[in-house]
Amino acid sequence: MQQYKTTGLIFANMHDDYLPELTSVRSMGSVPFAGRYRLIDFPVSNMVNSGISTIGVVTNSNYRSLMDHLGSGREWDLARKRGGLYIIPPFGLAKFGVYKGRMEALLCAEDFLAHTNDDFVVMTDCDYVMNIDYSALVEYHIRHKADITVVYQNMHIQPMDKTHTIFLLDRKKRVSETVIGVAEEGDYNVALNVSVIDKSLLLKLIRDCESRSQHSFKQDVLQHRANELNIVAYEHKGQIACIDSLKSYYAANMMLLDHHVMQKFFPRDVPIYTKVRDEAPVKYGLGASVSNSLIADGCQIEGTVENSVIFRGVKIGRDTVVKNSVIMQDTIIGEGVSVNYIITDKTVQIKDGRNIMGFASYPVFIQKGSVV
Amino acid sequence: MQQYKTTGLIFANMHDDYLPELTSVRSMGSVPFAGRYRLIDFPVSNMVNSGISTIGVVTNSNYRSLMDHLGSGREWDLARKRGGLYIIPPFGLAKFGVYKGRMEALLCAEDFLAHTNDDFVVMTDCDYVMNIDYSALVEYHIRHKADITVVYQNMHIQPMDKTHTIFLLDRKKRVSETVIGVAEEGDYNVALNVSVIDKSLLLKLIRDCESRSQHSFKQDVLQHRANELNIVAYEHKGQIACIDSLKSYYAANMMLLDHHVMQKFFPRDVPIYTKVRDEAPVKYGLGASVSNSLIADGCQIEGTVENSVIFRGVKIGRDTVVKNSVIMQDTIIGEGVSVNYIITDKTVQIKDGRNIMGFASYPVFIQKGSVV
Amino acid sequence: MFRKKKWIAMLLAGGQGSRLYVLTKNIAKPAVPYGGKYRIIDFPLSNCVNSGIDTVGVLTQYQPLELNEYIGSGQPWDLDRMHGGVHVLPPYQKATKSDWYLGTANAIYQNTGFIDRYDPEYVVVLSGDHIYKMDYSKMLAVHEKNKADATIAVIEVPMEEASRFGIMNTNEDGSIYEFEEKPKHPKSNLASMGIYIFNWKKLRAYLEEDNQNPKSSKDFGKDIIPKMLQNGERMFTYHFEGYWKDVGTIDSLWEANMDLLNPNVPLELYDPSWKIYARNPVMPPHYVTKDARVQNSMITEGCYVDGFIDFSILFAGVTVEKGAVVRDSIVMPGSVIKKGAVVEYSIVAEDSVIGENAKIGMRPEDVVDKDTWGVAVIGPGVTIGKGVCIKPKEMIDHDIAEEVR
Amino acid sequence: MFRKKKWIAMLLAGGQGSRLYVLTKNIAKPAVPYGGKYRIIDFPLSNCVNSGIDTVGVLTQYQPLELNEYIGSGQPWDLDRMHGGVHVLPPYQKATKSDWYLGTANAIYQNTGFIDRYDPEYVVVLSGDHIYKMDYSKMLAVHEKNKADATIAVIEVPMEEASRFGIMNTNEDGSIYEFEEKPKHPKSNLASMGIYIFNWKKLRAYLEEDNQNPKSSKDFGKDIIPKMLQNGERMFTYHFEGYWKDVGTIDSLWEANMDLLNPNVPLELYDPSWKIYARNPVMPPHYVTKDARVQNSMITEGCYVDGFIDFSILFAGVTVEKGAVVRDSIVMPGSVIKKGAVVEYSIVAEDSVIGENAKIGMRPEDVVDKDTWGVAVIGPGVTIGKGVCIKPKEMIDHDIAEEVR
Repeated sequence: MQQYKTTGLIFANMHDDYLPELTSVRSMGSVPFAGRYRLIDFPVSNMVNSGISTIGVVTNSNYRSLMDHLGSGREWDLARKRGGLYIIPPFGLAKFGVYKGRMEALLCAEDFLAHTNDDFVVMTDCDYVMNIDYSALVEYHIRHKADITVVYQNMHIQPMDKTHTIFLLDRKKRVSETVIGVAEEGDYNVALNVSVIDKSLLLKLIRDCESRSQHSFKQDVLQHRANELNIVAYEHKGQIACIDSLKSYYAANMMLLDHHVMQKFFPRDVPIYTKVRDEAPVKYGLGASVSNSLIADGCQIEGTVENSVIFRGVKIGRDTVVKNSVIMQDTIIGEGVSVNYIITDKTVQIKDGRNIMGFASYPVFIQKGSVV
Repeated sequence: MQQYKTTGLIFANMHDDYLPELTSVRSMGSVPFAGRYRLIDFPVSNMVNSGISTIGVVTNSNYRSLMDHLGSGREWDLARKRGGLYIIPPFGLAKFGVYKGRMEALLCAEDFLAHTNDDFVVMTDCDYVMNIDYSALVEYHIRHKADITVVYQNMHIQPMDKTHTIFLLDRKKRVSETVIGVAEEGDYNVALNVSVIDKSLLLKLIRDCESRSQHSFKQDVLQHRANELNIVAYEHKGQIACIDSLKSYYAANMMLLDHHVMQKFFPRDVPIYTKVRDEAPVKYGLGASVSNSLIADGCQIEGTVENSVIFRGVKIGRDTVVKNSVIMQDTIIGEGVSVNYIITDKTVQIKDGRNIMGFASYPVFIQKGSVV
Repeated sequence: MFRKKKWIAMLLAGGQGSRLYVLTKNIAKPAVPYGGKYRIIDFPLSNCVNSGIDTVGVLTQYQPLELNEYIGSGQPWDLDRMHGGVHVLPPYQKATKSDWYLGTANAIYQNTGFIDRYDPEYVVVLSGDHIYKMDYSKMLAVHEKNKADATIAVIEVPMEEASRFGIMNTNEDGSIYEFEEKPKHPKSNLASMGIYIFNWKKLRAYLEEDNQNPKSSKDFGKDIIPKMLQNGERMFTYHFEGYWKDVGTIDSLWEANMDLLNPNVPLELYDPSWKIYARNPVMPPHYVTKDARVQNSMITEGCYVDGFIDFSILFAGVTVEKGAVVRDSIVMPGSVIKKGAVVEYSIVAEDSVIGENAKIGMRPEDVVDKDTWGVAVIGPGVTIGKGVCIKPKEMIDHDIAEEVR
Repeated sequence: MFRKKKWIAMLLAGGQGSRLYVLTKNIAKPAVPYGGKYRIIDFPLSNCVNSGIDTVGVLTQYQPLELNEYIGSGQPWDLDRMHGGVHVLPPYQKATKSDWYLGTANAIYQNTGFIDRYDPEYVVVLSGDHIYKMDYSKMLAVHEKNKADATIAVIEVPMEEASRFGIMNTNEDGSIYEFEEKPKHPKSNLASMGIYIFNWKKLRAYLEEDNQNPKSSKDFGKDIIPKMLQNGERMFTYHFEGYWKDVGTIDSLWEANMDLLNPNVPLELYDPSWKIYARNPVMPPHYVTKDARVQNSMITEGCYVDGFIDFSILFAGVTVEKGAVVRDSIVMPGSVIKKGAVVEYSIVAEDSVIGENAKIGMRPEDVVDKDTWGVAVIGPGVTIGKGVCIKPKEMIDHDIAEEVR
């Protein structure tokens, strides 16, 4: 049982710009991952598993597929009369349109937050994949009497990694400075874009930033208010996958072919929920040959699959070889095809006899619905 | 059982401008009506009662309260795996923002329509309240081999009624001309803003209008394509209430105090569904006196109520007199108050001893959340 | 697929409620309508969900059809959960034998498999016969603080009525040293409310042992509790203050309804933080005509009132025609009181029709021989003819035709 | 609150399925897993919803706990409706008496009240024992066209097997003139599939009459159908073509699973217009390691495959460790096949563990005395020790420890 009353807030469109190939037709939160999931399944499931049952999903654009995916929240047991899942879209209220920064997005969520009875708010984006217990985070937040607690992991980064936010910490894990990008290669405490904050403070900050025309949580709160506020850092030691480019997206899928990594994302007793598609089991034909691959239900496999992640409802024909690839749902690959290092978006068709080849460092991306 | 496969499409924001007092905080579809309903409850319930179980609700702005109200569609038995209720908001897909006319709105709904397996589409706005069997309408449409069937009722209108669309019909009930507003007082066949259309034709018209930058269904389809298309009219003979101004909104509520009219909107075997609020029954105190009034659950009444419609969760104190008024949900009226000809929006508070008085032709409107 | 739950509730809803006579001929007692839009079972179910219990087993046996249908998926109580939620548990056949539930303890014993699936630390045992609002999480906090094996909710009753109840005799720390069922000379006035919290492992062992005992009546009050006390388990009381009423008889059902109209009775249905959930009828607001008069009453959706209503409760979809009088009475869903009929001190069950100018029941002050007075009851679906007179205390389960003069 | 329905279905799910032995020790036959992620009952339930039937009563009696839990609110089959939906109907106590269901007809008779609430024109009676995909709305269309009182679905069986079935002898127009239960000398090869459509009013009358008859076994096939024929009611057959299999024995359950791997068998699970719905496990995609080999098999979510899988079906969450071989076998949810174990021509039930290098079952070609050969069965939750050898046709319902050498 949940000890402290906490509301969840998920920003589904943050960082859409990292992954234009996949987000031109959807939000970051609805990017497919790991054979049968969408990125948003992780924060939503984490919240449910942590006892958080009132969850707002802040959307901005391109959120139709996200709404279809989440539906009434039933698969996450969030189809509730009290609490449950709320989608907070743009133009939902007369005063708000499409938002610019996170603080403006929060303005749309103000009503939602004001109506919950909870004391704390866990806020998260969808760009870091992890299986995390938010209730431990909230307990840490309370124990440290923090105003805001931010989550980080220590990792090695390059100066060109402009997408990372870095925390400089004092001995007591207090954030002394927040910087965006680094000048030198090295090990840094990198923000996982998850934080917990007292609800009353958050509501105050939303108003405060509005009256000052401040839009950014990172700049206007974490950076500029570092002295006023007690901002504390919490280290997440578990497995993560960072998705900030098509390359890292590909790498994150390939990581899952290490079964130990897979088990860290999907421990049996802390499940990740997703939309049910009522697919039949995978059917392997007489000539099928599969190795080191992750295969979701509804696939029909007649050919060879190696080092690949195959999403729901994919068909792979006879004498076809699929290697080192990420094949999204309902892709149909004909007979005698050979593909290597490719990413297909949903409902791609690859006709008989085609050959497509990319590199590990530059996988070929094939757009949703393309016929090759 | 439904004989012909039909999709429903409801335009929740059409005609918001008729009723600025009530729609500054909500869409036309979520305007409260008849003590416990919202206007959209009528088209949604009519569809469900007619066997239509795939329903799209096209929204444009101010639709947060509508989303809260409809939720997953459960109260209408529309929380389905197959079909069910879909909200189609602006910015849901990359290419679409806030729409201008109905044809542009339909562009947002194109995907939704394309994915249904149905042959016909019933389209409706929320400005005419009625209990209508759409399956009879669809059968009429098929029998008349119509391209589009529009619904009308013959009524007496004034030249200043600019909100009405008039159909001129030939003997075979074919629409020979569509005009907006009339020059002389008289009886006319007035559009109820309900129509049925073949899905394939609708999809064609959506594309056609897009490529010609045409936005309006009335002007660009009904008026300008009257010769190309077989547009047929269907007379709805049942009770209606037209809501095109605060005055007519008030009158529509007052109509319900005639029990025969009420029974026409709410026949026992054709129920209108709405969101459940789990209110207790109405409690009448020792000094209560009520006559000719409609009272929804959750009210606590200690004073006098006459000729009024009282929504859910209203409190009326001792020695208070409420006459000829529409009191919306969660309004609290203190002791010793006297009000006559007023409309209170939600969660208004009227303090002890206040007097407020309007006229039948000009009811006083008190904004949502006001304290008087 | 089953995740561990801290606690779950088992609701005993099997009772026939035979002292409600015609009202429970076709339905189980927990399904009896109450308070204008509720049924008795709405109270324990709402208490569960409001207390944070998300898994409830409802043990049914007698006429469960209407109750099953009423509970359905549990959605009205927010108990339609992926993990947990409300489950109706009837008796069933096993590979080796088939048993009806023999007693309250046996009913729980037969559903050990159901409980074990959730591996709960605590099991709350409730009955479906009482009207009350109670936060079981407060009781659990006391149970945990006491490190108790069992905690029994008690309420203070007037000392002179104590001999009608199961009485708990306690030490100063609230621990129980003795339980007396309906004692002639009660030592305390702490009556058991039939609400128990047990450590499941402990209870499980006692249930298994009790099941082996052919002499046991397999009842919590008669067998399990005394046995646990005898063995020196840690047993504590939890003091409840507030409204609590057994609605096991016609009189107590009538009273419990009337209590809702008494501003001095502490049973608040309008508290948004502790809503009583129910399956809602799909009906428009009720309408009160120009000629009607309504005072000190509860009326709900779908009613049409053209008569005089005083100190009464009308359920959903009741019609009271012009000139009809309903006073000190309860009229259950869908019934019609025709023109000029007078209903006093009565319970009219669902879908009944009281004919024009009929007279049902009477005020006690109008009765000469007070012993003949009592609440009149019209059973479900009964039609009372024009002008027919039903005496106080009568109980009608069949149609009565118009009097021929 | 109850609106009239054109038709509803009543699904007989009460059977113990005793010829499935250890597989149905704790669960009813319709709850037996099938086809990698289904249970038998998913087929009739999915058929109902795909045919447009939105109200289904499931009649349970034997070990219904798991089935109840599985059906739950009916959401996986889109049968959680406000009006209608799926309802589990166990036997219950009435005010006057209490009966277990005595036969198929009696089970329906006892739920007359349930059916009457929907006031249906037609009632479809189904059994929960068969694997097939069928559009009942086509059968209803034939029933209506024939203006029939009852329509019985039939399938052509090989003439030499006809004496194992209930055989319908029909006139040219499809009307039935005779029904023979397992005839020694069958006149036709039209076997009853145990799927009936009745006009409810007519059936209701026959059920009431049958209930009065103390000599009746209260069974559709033995009592109701012959009686209706005898009285000259309009009885017709509906010819079904397609896959239909009774899974009442170990052999037929094994075969029905294996049929899914045979491309020539017309049972298509990948047809989006006729999905078979099931309660879905919450597990990630299955993982096949570098060293694994998988051919001509079905594997579902949550599996980890490091061994050799050939002509087999693995259910959700099965682990096959390195070097283990699963061939011509069915491994039900959550079971583990340890390193080097060999499972051939076997059914391994849920949550079992096959120890390292154990040998379960054998290929028929490896057996000398063919009479001793058969499918080996490991019951649910059983642990087979390291190196233990289980012979063909054996049925194990208890743990077997490692062989001590």
